[in-house]
Amino acid sequence: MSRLKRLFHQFGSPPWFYRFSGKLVPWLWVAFALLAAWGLYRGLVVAPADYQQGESVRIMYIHVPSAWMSWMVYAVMAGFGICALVWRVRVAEILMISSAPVGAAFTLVTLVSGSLWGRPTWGTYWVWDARLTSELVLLFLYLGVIGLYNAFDEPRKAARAASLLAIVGLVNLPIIHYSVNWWNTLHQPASIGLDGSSIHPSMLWPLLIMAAATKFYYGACLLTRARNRLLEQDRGKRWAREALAEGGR
Amino acid sequence: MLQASRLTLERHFHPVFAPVDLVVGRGDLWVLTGANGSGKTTLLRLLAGLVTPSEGQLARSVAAAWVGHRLALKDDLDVLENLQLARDFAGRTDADPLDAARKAGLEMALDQPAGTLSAGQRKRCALARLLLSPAPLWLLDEPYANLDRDGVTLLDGLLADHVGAGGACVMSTHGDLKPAIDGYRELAILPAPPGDHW
Amino acid sequence: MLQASRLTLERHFHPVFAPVDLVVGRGDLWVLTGANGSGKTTLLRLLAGLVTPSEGQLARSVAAAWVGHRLALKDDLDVLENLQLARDFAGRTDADPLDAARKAGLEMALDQPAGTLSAGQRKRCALARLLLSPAPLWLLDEPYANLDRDGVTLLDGLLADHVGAGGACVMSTHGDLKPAIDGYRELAILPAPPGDHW
Amino acid sequence: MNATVTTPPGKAIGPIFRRDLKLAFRRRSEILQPLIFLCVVVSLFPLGVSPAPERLATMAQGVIWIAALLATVLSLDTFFRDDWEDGSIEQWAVSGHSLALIAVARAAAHWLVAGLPIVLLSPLLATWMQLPGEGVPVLAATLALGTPVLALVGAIGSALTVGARRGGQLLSLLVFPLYVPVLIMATGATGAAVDGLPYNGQLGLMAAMLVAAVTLAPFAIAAALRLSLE
Amino acid sequence: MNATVTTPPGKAIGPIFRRDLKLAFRRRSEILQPLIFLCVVVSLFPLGVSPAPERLATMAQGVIWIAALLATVLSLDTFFRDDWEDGSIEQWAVSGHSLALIAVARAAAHWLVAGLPIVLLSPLLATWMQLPGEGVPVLAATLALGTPVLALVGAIGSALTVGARRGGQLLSLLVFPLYVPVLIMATGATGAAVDGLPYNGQLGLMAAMLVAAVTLAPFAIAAALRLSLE
Ligand code: HEM
Ligand SMILES: Nc1ncnc2c1ncn2[C@@H]1O[C@H](COP(=O)(O)OP(=O)(O)OP(=O)(O)O)[C@@H](O)[C@H]1O
Ligand SMILES: Nc1ncnc2c1ncn2[C@@H]1O[C@H](COP(=O)(O)OP(=O)(O)OP(=O)(O)O)[C@@H](O)[C@H]1O
Ligand SMILES: [Mg+2]
Ligand SMILES: [Mg+2]
Repeated sequence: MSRLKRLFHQFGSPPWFYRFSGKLVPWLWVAFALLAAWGLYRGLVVAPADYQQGESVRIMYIHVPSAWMSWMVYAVMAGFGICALVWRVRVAEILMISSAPVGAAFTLVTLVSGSLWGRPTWGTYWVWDARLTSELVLLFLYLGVIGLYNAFDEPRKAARAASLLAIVGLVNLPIIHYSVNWWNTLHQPASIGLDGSSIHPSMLWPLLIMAAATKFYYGACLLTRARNRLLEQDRGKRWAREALAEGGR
Repeated sequence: MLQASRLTLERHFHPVFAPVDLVVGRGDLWVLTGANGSGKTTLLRLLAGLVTPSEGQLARSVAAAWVGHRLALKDDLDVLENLQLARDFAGRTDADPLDAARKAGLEMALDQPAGTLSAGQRKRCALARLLLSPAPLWLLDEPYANLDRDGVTLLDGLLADHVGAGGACVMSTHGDLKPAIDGYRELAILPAPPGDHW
Repeated sequence: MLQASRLTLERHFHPVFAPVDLVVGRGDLWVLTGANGSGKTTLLRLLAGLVTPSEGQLARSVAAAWVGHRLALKDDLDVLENLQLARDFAGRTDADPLDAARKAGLEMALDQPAGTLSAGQRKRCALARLLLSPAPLWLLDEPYANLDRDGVTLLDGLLADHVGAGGACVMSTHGDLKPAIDGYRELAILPAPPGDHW
Repeated sequence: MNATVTTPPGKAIGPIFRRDLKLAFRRRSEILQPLIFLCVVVSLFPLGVSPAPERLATMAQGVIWIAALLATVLSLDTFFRDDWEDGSIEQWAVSGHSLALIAVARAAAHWLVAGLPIVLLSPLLATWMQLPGEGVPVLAATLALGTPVLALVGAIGSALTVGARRGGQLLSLLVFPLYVPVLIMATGATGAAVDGLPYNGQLGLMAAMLVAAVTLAPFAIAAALRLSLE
Repeated sequence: MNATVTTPPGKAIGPIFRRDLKLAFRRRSEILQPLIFLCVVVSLFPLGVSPAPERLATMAQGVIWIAALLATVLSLDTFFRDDWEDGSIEQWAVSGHSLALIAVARAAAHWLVAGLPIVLLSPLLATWMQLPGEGVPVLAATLALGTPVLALVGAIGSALTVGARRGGQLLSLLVFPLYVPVLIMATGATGAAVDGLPYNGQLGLMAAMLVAAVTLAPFAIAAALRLSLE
């Protein structure tokens, strides 16, 4: 208990977090770059084109990993939100609000890449399919969190309000997901499925590599954003001035 | 009733005022002084528990009554209804709203919607609510503002009664407007010293 | 600049105050006094042309600047932006918002959103706007309220300059807070005499 | 804060509830406003989309529910704003009463004034929109179960945005995604009833949502209100 | 009142217009809010009514226009409220500037922030709602002509309700009836375009409405604002 608390305290101390994450970030970026290069090479060059969809299937290597990430980031963000609200950990506040734009970007990439993919495959940019709809709702949830954060002048208050909203959204997400699925089976619109279940290994591998790459991307992006935010907020404090003097380490 | 030690609050990651130590006991009347923007309102909100302190300890053992800049009057209800509401909310069936209004000098405006009151009348109405609250600790932010001479005397009377009956009060004020009550103590709120505290 | 005779306003078919006669000329400083609810704010709003009088004559030959209880600050804009806005709105390209903020003692809070200012700082900001207005007639409702001692001196300075330069001012106040300026005149606002006056 | 509370926390429910009803009825004409709003919004559809009865019938439940959503959001914008601006929320927070219970009392009063009339009016709206008769009681039932959820969830949004700038649009952005399940279940149930299919499942789910909202939302509201004062 | 005005009345237009844009765009992310709001409202319809493309297509222009109406009303609720509450309207009235011109400046800024995005976004919304391609430019044209009318007429309502509490719903009651002709013309024109019929007549009428609103509404707004101060 007390050890956990001490760990929490340590992690919650901005200077410590800043130094620790500073060591981690470059490695995350390197891991992301290597995996992304490898995954894209295998996806765009090595993997075969689909016999039905042709070359456009390659959008999948962006689309699907970012779709996975869009949900994962929301859960992580709400987790930080819980830490921020319950234990008032400032670093958690910052990690929470730094996650939101990254998650929103993943969601947007999913939507845009899916739409671009939909044009050749379905003949339309958009249908009100279950997964598309819940992805759209997820985007609204992210935008709500970002919008709420921006609506306050006092950063800590803003972060805590946004955390609360993220948690409320997290509780609702399963309900939304379930109800949208049910709604969709009820209405059965244009008979389009996103069936990728029997996926060939030559396509699965690059997909998994890209999925790993996006996770490193999220980690690197999150920590970089959080560090910048922290430094900007604490620019009047001694540790931040020292860190700046050392060249942002 | 209330004990604060090294209390301060950060806004935008800067402390608003220098750490404050304050002990309030029965019969105490504390007057907070300080320049505009020094942090009196902020400190009172901290003491009221409306804001959580960034640093320092705060322990309060009794209920508090709060009169800030926002007077919590319902513009659509008249004076008496506003006071009845306060009484019901405080759960004090023994207190009489009419009597409170009289003591605050509002008998002329009893059935006027609070939205049509003048600034001073509104302040009086908010102060009348104190008489309907069971809280032993009053926290008043610039209670003298907008009051006429008569109102100031009246408020001094209320304060003297409350403090005399074992209550306590922390209030902020400006300039020469000090309670005409013996034994009040002043606490000057100072700006935070420059430099950081990590 | 302004001439009012037998001016009054009815609310709910009762005159709020006894008819007022007032002539304001260059260099005049009028102080309205009266108990809470006597009608000072109402009279000032009449003079500003915000409300039409129920009876009496009102003639104003110059532009007026008005500072009421609602300070017309945009909470989202910072102090400097608020003052720039006032300057642009008044069309006075020669006036300097930064200078006005300094004169009002707000140099520390220039880039703070007005919503985060303290009550006194907000008041100062609203008063600083007067310096950016070309209006020769100032109408101020309780300008001293919420100001600290420093602020009161500061405002007295502004008033003395304005009146000295041929401007005029009508202001309301309470208690002992009177301008430390020679030659101001007082006008006591009285309740309307009972009985009707048709 | 460790202030000892002297009054039992539940004591505030009655006064707050009565206060809200009093404030609502102070302006007699305002009571009708949500109803009229609903009628006006619903009547836009025959004008904007198509007055053909068979087309209206197919979209009746959706339109009525969307109008109910919008009516709720519009009235929720001010749900906590007045109390925040005039300082009432500060008084509640200082009083030691439970903010969660106060929120429940207010949401109940609000529903009584703004939600219940929608339920009662729904048969009329259903007739306007040519909803087949089998759907009408189910529509009313979904509204009865759903509008309290809208009120409670919306109150969270209202409490979160109360101290913020530009409440109106932000509020709708915050709450509409949370309203999606209610909208889907309600229109689904009504549609099923019209088609002669079973709809108990959806009604049961809506009841479950109501229970969840009643138990969880007050805490979120209370937390958001506390935050708004910081 | 016979105060001599020292500044030329038109001088206030520029500062007020710039102020409103500045307030709207205080934060980068706020630019997107009206857009997002519209997307949210439009997406309620597939959820509530039916996601089937062929059904959506038949109601596309109606739904988009009704959403635009609702978005306008929801954003107009606060159109004058902030300025009234913080005392800015008093300042305008005292300044001697023309209230009508101030109203024009504010309506223009509001349209730029909340109306123009609707016009620009309409192709996306049309895609969502499966509106046939021929309708899209006409839909955009009707929105370009119609949303300023909505803003100006709504501003009258907003000025009338600014001193009253609970503006939101009252406002919608006042303005929706006035919006009906716009709605009918606009959806009529778009429907005609989709069916390959001529639609210039409706567009011409809408342009006439716009001219009428621009010339007449400002005076009504100014009168209403003066009233709100009494
Ligand atoms: C705007 C349009 C689209 C959106 C928002 C979208 C959304 C999503 C989401 C959220 C997932 C992850 C689902 C999961 O992990 O269970 C996903 C997976 C997938 N999407 Fe899309 N999608 C869109 C368009 C498309 C199109 C046009 C295609 C191709 C026909 C497509 C093919 C796939 C495939 C193959 C998967 C992987 C399936 C799986 O993992 O089970 N998507 N999409
Ligand atoms: N978000 C913020 N960022 C920066 N400074 C802030 C913020 N919020 C408040 N402040 C500052 O904190 C101080 C606290 O003001 P407070 O209202 O407590 O002063 P006060 O002593 O009550 O002043 P007054 O006598 O004018 O009422 C002010 O100087 C204000 O400018
Ligand atoms: N609609 C109304 N019905 C009845 N009385 C009203 C109405 N509106 C205002 N009054 C009364 O008119 C008087 C005018 O108040 P005003 O605000 O002008 O007073 P004041 O001199 O500024 O007081 P203060 O010193 O408290 O600021 C008050 O007594 C108020 O109660
Ligand atoms: Mg203060
Ligand atoms: Mg007054």
